Amino acid sequence: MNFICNFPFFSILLSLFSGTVCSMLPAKAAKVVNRVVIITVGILSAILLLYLLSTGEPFVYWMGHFPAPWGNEIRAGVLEAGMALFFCIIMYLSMAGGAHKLYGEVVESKHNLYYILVNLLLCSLLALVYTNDMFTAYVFVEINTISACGLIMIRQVGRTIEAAVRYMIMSLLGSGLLLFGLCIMYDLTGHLLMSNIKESVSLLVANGEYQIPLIVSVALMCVGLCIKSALFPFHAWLPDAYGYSTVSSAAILSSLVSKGYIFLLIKIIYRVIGFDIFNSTRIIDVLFVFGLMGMIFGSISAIRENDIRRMIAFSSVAQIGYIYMGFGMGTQAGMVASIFHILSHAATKSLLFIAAIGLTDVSNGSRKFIDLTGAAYRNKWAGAAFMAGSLSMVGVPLFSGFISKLLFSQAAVQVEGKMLASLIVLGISTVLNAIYFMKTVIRIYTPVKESSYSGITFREMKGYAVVLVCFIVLNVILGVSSQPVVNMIEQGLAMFA
Amino acid sequence: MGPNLLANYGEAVSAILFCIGFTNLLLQTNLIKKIIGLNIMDSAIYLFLAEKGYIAGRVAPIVVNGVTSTEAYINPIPSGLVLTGIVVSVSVTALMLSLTIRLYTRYHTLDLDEISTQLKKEGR
Amino acid sequence: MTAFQIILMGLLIICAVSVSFSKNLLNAILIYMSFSLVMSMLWICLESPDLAITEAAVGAGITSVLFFVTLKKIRAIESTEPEKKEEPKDE
Amino acid sequence: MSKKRPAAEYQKTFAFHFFRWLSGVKDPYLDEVEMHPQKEFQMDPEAVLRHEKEHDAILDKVYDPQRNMEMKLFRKLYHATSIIFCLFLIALLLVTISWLPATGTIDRPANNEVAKRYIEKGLEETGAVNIVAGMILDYRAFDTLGESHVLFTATITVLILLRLNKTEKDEAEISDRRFEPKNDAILQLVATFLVPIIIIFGIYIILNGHLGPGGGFSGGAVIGAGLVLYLNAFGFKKTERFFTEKTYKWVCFFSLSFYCLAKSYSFYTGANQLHSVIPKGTPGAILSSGLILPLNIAVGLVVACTIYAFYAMFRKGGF
Repeated sequence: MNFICNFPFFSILLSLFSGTVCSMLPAKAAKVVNRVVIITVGILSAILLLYLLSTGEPFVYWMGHFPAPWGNEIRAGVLEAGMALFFCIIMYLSMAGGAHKLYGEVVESKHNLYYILVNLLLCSLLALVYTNDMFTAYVFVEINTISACGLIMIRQVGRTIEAAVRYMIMSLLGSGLLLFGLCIMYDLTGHLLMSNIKESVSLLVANGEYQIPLIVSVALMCVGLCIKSALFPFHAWLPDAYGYSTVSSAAILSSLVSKGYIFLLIKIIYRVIGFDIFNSTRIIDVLFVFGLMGMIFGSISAIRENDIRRMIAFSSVAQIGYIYMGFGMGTQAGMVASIFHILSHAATKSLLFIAAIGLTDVSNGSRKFIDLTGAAYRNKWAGAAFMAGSLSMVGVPLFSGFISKLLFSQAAVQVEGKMLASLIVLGISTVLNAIYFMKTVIRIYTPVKESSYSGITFREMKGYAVVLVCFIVLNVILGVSSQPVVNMIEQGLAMFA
Repeated sequence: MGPNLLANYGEAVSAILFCIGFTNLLLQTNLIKKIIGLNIMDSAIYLFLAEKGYIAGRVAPIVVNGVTSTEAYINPIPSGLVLTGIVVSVSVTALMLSLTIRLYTRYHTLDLDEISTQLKKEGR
Repeated sequence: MTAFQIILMGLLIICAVSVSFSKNLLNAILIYMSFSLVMSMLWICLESPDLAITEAAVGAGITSVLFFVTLKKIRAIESTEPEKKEEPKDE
Repeated sequence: MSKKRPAAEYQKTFAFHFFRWLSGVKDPYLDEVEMHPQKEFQMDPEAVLRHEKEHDAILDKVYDPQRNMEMKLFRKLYHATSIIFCLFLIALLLVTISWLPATGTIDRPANNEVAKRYIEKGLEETGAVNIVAGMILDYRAFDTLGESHVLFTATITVLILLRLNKTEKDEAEISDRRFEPKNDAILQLVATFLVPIIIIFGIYIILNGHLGPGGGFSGGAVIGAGLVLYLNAFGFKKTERFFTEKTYKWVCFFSLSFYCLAKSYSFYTGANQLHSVIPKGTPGAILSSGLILPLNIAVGLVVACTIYAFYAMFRKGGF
């Protein structure tokens, strides 16, 4: 076996171990360790991605001395390695962009705990991405949930704690359903490894045995993961959690945590049930309908919001609706569009959160629109970045949001029966997006005569500006050279089968 | 209805318990009762799993007198999974309880609806 | 043995329902504790002693103690009588 | 390096203009291009005040549960949907269960080659008499590694929520004292007898994890319960002599690092098909079954300390 094949294992264990190590370190050292770990894991994933692109073959890696149905396994393909790399980039930028707020919002003595949680979160995301075993996925889903809850309530104001409670309750309902579905699946197939389950499932479907339990189990797992990733009717916890937590947490939660669950769902669809079997159930129609509803209602709630952070949070609900709409189409093209949208939304949403904090900082920390008037003149970098993010969200060419909308409409055209609905809702949702994002952009670029708030100069926020520029560049790269990324996604999906 | 409902009475009980827990988690306004509901829900799933491993007339998977034939022991996998699951539910319970303490010290009530009403009143 | 199992399962359901409807938090926690004990007995019947030992130590012991401390912390228990004498049960 | 450019030349460069614009000294378009000035934002303080007043009035009305019919209706609707959903879920699960293979029988999909190998080869391949212990700590060790880190993560979140700083801690201690049983002779006498027994029993469960029912987690929980009982009987002053936050940190750090490193070694050698040097020992002996015994001890230590830490955190926000 090539030495590079060890890299997924190294990255998981490195982030896990660094969590333990950080518990003994003071905050400064923990910060350094955290940064170094994220960069190292990113480099390892990049090398792995290159290696996999050159060989073109996915591989499985034994976690222990025993082969497939007996021991644990992890598995790496192009999509997994690419996701890991992308998650590392977003996480690094979010941590760097929000670092200056951490000092104001979190008690000094609890900083190292924050870095421990981020390390563990990274570990659980990597494990969710790479795992080839359903029960391992469940365990790491729990780590993900608990550490995400920690990230929400590390800034201890009443709102965040209430949001954390709501988040935990919804997540635990989701975990319960997921675990129940998993148990039924285990009883039907006798396996916990994804590839073995898939074999048994296709055998069961071919023989026509246990049809009802099979569908119920798949449905339970899907509903569980939908609840956890805040699909439309289950999004009640989301605005408070994203709106009031410290900014790095908000960026990480919106762009990574929910995406981790969605990626697990993609893995379940492809590697556990099989894409064709999944599409022959009615579940995709349900996902489609809820996705469409999420797109509309999320945007409407965002328009009614008077608080910039909560507005961005509600916009997340709409964007998650897009992703599930792509699943609901039931075609390969829809899936590719959804995965591309995961990337584009992650890059854009974290940019918006980080930029919004820059704008509120120069408005005495107020998030109300009336106080944000003219904020873009006081903090020019944040203003420009917010505008770039908004344009991307609305779907202006040159930015990543445009490509994902293009892919969605291309995919929709190919689906009979769902074309009209998805195109109409896409159009409406784009208009609604434009309304609330452009409203904000105009508001922040309206000059005020005598400003009571002080501006901020470039010298005081060099690191912050660099992060914003990196985010904008990432967005533009995704928007301009989308073809290689789309090719990579298609190759990765082909490796899933 | 399928053929095995009576044979699977243990699972049926666990499904009912699961739903009782689920309902508690959704409907109880008191946080502590919500957490108890959560624990009941988790235990129900573990009961379901343990039932799935059970085989009539066989003993626990601890090797006695060196007998290692499959006919002697029940399926060990569900037990292992449940052991892992119990740890998860304890951790979650501890976290939820500490959140409850925090919320109570801030709002002096355990009623989640009341807390959110207070929140909306005080803050925009 | 089957009859015993059925009785235990009936107890489980009774416990779960009465937790939902009990007005007093302390009672609810005590009932939950007995729920755990019944569950651990059931696991003995299902030939899983590992689970039984863990559930007895954790469900009836640790979780309940944590519940009691929480209750105490939020001043729901008025008297100073500690309920923690139940702990040695996990032997 | 380039030599320093004269100021006049530098002032013509793009970078100079750009940074001047950025720092807000001068707008390059001002006086150069004819433009209509953007309309300035006029804040009408009276309107804002009026707006806020109205907003407050609306909020008072909306969140007054007595008067708000809509909210009442919403709650009722929520209850109704939840109950319907739960009834639906019960029905769905019961139907599902009625189609599942019958419990207690042998010819079920779950009794396949996986369970067979665990039972038949488990003793030989892991060295553990307790097949469940062998399974979770050797065959499927990655899950268990994750599991112990779930506990670790939960401890971190509890620390975030409940750990207090110095001054708060003193207050908490005073309020805690009101509830602490002072010099309860009966409790102390009982504890003197019970605590050693409980702790020895816990150690037995941990050490016996690979030979019989038990293992790191349950044994650790029992030891933790013993420590909690000791704390209740004798108070924080006594326990602080041997158990402080530092002890907790170091024990947790060493156990978890050992766990991580040991398992990394075993995963690495397993995946690369290298020979592992860890001896399996004779099955049935106390020193046997390779890594399982040390791992059980590590888990037991972590769990015992974590339980005590939970309790102490809940009681007074510190050790």
